[in-house]
Amino acid sequence: MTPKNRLDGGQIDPAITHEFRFDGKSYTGHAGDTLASALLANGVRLMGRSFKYHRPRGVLTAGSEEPNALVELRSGARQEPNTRATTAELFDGLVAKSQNRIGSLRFDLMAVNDRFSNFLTAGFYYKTFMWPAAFWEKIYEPIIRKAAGLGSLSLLDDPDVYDKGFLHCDLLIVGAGPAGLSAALTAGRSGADVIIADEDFRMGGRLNSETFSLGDQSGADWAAATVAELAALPNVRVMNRTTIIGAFDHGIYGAVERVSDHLPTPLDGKPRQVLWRIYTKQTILAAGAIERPIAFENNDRPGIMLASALRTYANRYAVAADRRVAIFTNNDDGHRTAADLHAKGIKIAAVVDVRADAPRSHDFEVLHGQVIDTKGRHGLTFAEVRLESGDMRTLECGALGMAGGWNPNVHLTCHQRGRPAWNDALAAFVPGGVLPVGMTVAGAANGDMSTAGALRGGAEAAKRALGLKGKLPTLPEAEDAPVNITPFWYVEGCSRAWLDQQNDVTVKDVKLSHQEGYRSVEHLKRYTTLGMATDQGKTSNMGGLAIMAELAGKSIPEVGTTIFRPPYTPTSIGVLGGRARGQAFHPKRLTPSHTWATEQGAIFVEVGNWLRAQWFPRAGETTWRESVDREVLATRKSVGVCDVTTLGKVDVQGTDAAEFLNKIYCNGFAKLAVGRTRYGLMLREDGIAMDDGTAARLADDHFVVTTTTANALSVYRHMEFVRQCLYPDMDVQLISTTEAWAQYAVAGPNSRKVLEKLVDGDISNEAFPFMACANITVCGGLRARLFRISFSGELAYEIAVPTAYGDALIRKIMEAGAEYDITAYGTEALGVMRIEKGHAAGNELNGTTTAANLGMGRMVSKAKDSIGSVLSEREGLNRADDLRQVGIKPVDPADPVPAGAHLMKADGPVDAAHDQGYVTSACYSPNLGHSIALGFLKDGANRLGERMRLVSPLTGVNVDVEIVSAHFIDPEGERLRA
Amino acid sequence: MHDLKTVTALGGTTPRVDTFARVTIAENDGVALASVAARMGHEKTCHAALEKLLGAVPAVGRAVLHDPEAGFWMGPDQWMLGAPRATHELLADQLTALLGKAASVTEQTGAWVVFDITGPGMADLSERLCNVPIRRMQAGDVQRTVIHHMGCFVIRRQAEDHIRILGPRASAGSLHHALVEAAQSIA
Amino acid sequence: MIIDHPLLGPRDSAEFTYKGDARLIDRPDPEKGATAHDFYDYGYLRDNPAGWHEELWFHEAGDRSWLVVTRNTLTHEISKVELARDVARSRGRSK
Amino acid sequence: MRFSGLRVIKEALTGHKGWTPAWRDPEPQAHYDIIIIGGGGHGLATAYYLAKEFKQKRIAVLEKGWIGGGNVGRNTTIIRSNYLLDGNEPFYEMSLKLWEGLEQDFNFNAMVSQRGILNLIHSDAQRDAFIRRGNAMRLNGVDAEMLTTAQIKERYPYLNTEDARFPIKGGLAQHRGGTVRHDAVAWGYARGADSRGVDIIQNCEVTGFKIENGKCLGVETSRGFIGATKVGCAVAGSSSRLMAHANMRLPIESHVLQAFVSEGLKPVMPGVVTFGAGHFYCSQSDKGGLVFGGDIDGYNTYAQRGNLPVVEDVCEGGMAIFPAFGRARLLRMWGGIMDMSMDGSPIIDKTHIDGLYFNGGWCYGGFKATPASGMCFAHLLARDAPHPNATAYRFDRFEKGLMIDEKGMGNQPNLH
Repeated sequence: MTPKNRLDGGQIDPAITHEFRFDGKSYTGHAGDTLASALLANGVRLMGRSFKYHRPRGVLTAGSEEPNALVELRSGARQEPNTRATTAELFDGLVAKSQNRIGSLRFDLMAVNDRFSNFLTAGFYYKTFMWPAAFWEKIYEPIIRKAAGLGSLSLLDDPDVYDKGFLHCDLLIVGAGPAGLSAALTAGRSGADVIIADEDFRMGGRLNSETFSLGDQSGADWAAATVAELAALPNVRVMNRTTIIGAFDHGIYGAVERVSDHLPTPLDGKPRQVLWRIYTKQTILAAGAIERPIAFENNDRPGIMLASALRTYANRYAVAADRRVAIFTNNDDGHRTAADLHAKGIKIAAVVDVRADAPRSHDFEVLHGQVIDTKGRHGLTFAEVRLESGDMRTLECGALGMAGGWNPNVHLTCHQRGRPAWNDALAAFVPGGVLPVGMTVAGAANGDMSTAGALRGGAEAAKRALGLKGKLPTLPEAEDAPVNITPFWYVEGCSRAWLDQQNDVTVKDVKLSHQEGYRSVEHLKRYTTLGMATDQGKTSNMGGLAIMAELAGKSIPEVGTTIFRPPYTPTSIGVLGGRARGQAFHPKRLTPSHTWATEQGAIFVEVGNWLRAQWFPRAGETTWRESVDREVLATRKSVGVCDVTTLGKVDVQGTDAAEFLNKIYCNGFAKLAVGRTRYGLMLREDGIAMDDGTAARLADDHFVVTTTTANALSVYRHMEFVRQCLYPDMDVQLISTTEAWAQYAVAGPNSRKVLEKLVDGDISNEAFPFMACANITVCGGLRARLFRISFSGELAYEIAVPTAYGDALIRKIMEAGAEYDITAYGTEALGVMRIEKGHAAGNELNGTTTAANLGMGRMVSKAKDSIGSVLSEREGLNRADDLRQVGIKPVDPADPVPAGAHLMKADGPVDAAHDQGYVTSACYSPNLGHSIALGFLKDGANRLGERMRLVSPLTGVNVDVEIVSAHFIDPEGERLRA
Repeated sequence: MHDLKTVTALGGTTPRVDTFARVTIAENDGVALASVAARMGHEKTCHAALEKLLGAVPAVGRAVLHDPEAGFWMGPDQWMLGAPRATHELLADQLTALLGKAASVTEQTGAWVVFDITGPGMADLSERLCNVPIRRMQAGDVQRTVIHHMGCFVIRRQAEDHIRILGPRASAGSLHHALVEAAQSIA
Repeated sequence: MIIDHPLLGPRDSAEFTYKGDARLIDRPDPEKGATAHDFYDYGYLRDNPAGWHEELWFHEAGDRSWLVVTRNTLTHEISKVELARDVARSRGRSK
Repeated sequence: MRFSGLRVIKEALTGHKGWTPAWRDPEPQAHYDIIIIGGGGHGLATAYYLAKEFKQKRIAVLEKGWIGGGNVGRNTTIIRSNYLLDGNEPFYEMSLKLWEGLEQDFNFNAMVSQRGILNLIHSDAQRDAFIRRGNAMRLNGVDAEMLTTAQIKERYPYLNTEDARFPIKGGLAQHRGGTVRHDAVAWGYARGADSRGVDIIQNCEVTGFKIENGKCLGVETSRGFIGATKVGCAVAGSSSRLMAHANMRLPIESHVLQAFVSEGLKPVMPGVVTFGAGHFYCSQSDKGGLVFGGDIDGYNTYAQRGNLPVVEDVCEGGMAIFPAFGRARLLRMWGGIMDMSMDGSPIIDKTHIDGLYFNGGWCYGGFKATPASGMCFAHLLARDAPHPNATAYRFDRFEKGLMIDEKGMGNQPNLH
């Protein structure tokens, strides 16, 4: 059965019928329909409710500028709030719900707000809800918040995936109407790389909505033929369902392609949408124009819409919004709508034109006058007309078209510095000011409102943009009607005449805003919320500006516009996030022993992007502490192994390598012997510690520098800065080798014995003493590096082999160590051992600490200039009571000494004013049998032995502690040198 | 001879191959890599040695797809050289012997995972991954860029439908995941 | 933004890391009598013009060159891009 | 005109004829005791407190465009006092206390909403740092609470705790933090200042200072010379430009911070959530829009717009923790110019020029500071001595090595 308002013709496919549901009720439509056109075809005019007054709302437009017909599309996790019914392509099984209502759409309980509209004027909340003060948070605000928003999220994880991509072209054409298509033809035939994008699923722009012909074809047929020709060109990429959302610096455009939104669900593995970054040299903006409404009393009833939308529904979608239609216009275009509808067999109740010299028609009545009010609770039934003569007429109609003139779509011209210019002939803003680099504008977007003008303008723009010589391509004959318009914005004396239909901003609100001094156009917007709806003022702003101008006694361009901002239409957050979700949010970096560690049942922890083994639980261990304690004790007793590949490594070579290190480290490196390693502290230029690590001198002109895991990238960048910008003639070459080598720390009194089984050569204490380094071979010839350095405080080595051998080496080490009960240890045990040894790490090098704070003040060489040495001497960084790194232990061994707790004098007040310092790192020491910590304490070096109070009110800790040396284990360092 | 066995960057004993309708993603475990940076004042000697080895010095943004040794430009006076691992396991040592004090050579084999992407969907896949003008690139063009937060080299190889991607080895799994997802997207 | 790298041609600024005022090249030399005040001035009082600005960018995801980019902070227009190493040398820096 | 319940009812019933302009539109006088340059939140608050608390007379606020058009009109509306360092915490707590009484004080509903702020924790090191910070807050008498992941999940059930790349390990909450209707702050202060005699002069751009013998005598403006005994500058992102007229270079860079709002949605976010590890924070406005943001773009700029990479970075962070937001749509994005200082903390100080005072370097934290900044700057202007809660905000702290560096990023403004 054909729905009641379905006409013949159009660009729908009557052979394909789609069933769909709206608010639980079933309807049918056809391929090529939008949800809005299908609903209208079925006689459904009421599609939503407004934000504030919950007034009944139907479609206002037939495009992406729609402020009213917003629905919750789909259900379950794919529910998509605020979806414009006017752009939602119909598919079989589509489900949609109306939104912002309590109860049914027809009987929305919140509609009571409309009764109180006298109270809910612009800015009402700034003046109220203040008495009594306590009521705001408890009563008023919860009520306001409950009413907030339009549609709702399902709050289920979005099940679809989104892609991102990158495209490059010579010319980007935004919009595939007559101007865009003729530009694309011209450019495409020249061989240039062209992308033409249009937000619609059917390219052709207004050509699909109009009845006039291009040459001997209908506009729609010409568009289809042109698109086919373009699609066949290898150098042209035709992108429908693609919105250019923003013009960014230097010819970069954001585009969203809706790959799957017209399908019930995306095909397997396919994204729902793709965010493209398009890099183009030239851009032609051919985005067309949007018709604007006229403000009159009760102009917001379902059935009242833009006249051009009526035309689109009739011509493109074969839908009559109603069988009796009236038009209210201030320009000739309104008459075109009436003629088109009349030709489709729709009864024109009358065309009401504000102009005395309006054209006359044989087919319908033209009245000189204004629509001053309407009737119809859930949809238009009558329009009241006041004729110029003063007589009144009542028009019976179910739809009314408003034709207030056209606004060129200047948005993208304003995304950078452009400010639109006023055009009196069109009574509209056209592109002006400084356009984005490489952008030209053509067609209706440039104020060229006729089809012939658009075709010509598009072709000329393409020629200009690409510097093409020769004649324009032959363009088909097309209508070239002038724009005849008399500016008319609102009906005098009206009050509840809507400007912003979604946010319920009326003419009265604008006047009130002016009355209260909110007179800048930005104040108007912010005070009334005019233009802040989901259409960002596309259909509402001009009316507000015109009224503001009149009240201020200024012209519209003097009042100016608010700023157009991206995105051009609302854009899903999902597509902007792309694939970076869940586990793929950031790449994972796996260490060479990852597979092996997984086999051992290791627990992993995120360290930046790295995953490191945190500890290795064994059967019978029930808490992480049990595992960690075991790993620590076993290492200190015999031997342990830990993957330390994540430390940054930089290969520093060149004849000036040593001098270079002298600059980047505060301590000296020039005299470091070949085959030796030295601890180094790097300062920022502001004198604060930046990073620490070791530098191993493998040859006179070759060092391997290590950085902390966290700072690998920033230290490398800093080194390149020093090399290229500060000492450009130093013979130094840098390259990161972090991932090139699998590196393991082998620590503990038996570490030498284990390594002796693997290393080809003598590593006795004499041959390879503490801080030695060398290129060696292992296991009978595999190239490797050995460093005798220790983070744990034990006799220890770090051994490195090319990464691909890392898996094999860890297995070899474990095999070789079996007789010594070798234990793999993770980052927790590593942390415990370094705290026991008093080594500073990330928690201590927190970006605010100096070498002096860290107890390494004497390392800052005075004998040379190095980065940061001068500013490290500022008075504020060298006060007598400055923080010093100390060790902290609980007086009662059972007490914790947690990181983040603050130190107070034992018998002093506990407050911020008496803060003495804080704990940076803490752990339980299985060797000492109690918790220990490192921290910073005012004048700490002189307070060893002092009893203090350690407080963490946040976590409920308040314990007595003793300040001790930070070196809990082997303070003399005998084990290291054993 | 040592008896240590290597594993591939993806952790397998053999390289992984994933085949899709329009594209094949193949892990390439057979490339030895080393960087070469000219020492200051020895640029000419370094260039001459490279020219002798590769037939030409790789120009900015270019690779010399020579056999068995190949190379591409990494930065000012810095190149990455590659060769079959089977024959050039000790590539860095070989280059050091060749270049002497004219250049700083650093072994890079272990730092990278290498993927060869071939097939008619190669360009479509590239567009979903990274910002290289893939359809304009010629054989031998090289661009360092970012793929899903991972710094990579993209090398347009000899065949029209072939790119080679060098990515950080530790992130081989994440990079592979990104490649496979993109391949599914464009299928 | 697009930075026209002097060696590589146009590249997306997303590949770069920003450091700021290119006078950071002009590090005072304590061995030539530079004082703590000079370092304060160097480290803290950077140019911050509304208009043309010479600034340092690092091609982190590219060839690892530091560049001096002359860019207009009002319009983002870029008029000149140089290798910072060349600029440093031209300003008299060496070893 | 005072707003009251009675007044609102009366006007509603009589067609709103009686409302008068919120502020006058006066012509500038030849001379003022105090001129404040900058009609943003800080400038208007300064004028308000100068008149109200410090009983100063003959005050003008000069604004080059429309009042409230700077960062107070383009921020993400968050208020909080969850700072670590001594130099900052008492100041921001003072600000939060002023927010708590603000509406009654200036008789304008700015919708101060203490719905709470939550900083998510993703690593042990971050937890240690947050505990230290939370303790600093508590030791300053400020509310702070550690929440477990389960507690957080109760409040935000759709938070990604199952498949997070960086698992959520808890959070530091300040329940007194929240949001404020930002434009209303400017309007409320303007209305309050105007009613106490302050001249608010819009479309009046300062083009120079008249400085003789080391003393500032007034300002050159697009509307002519205006004399003043004291001139206070509070122009945020334009600080370097303005002070260049006095031949001053500042330890400040101007950067753009982008912010984002979604279409209106039925309430889902009870409070403010920050995801520092992923460069994302979010709240929901009283209109229903998700208001969110992330890092600054990172390059010096005076253009109030940013670029795509940061937009994507922010939304990636958002999708990482709130995968249910994928089907919400971004409605609008904009950029504000941040006066990023060299240690991430502000400056409220006299300059070396007699009679010229400076307030700036607010980085991305200026909005929450508005009341305290106004109060402390007013104190400095009226009494020539720093307010006790703003003694650390001095120009000379950089030369002396007394930085107030919450993030530990040093003299690299785009990292703060």
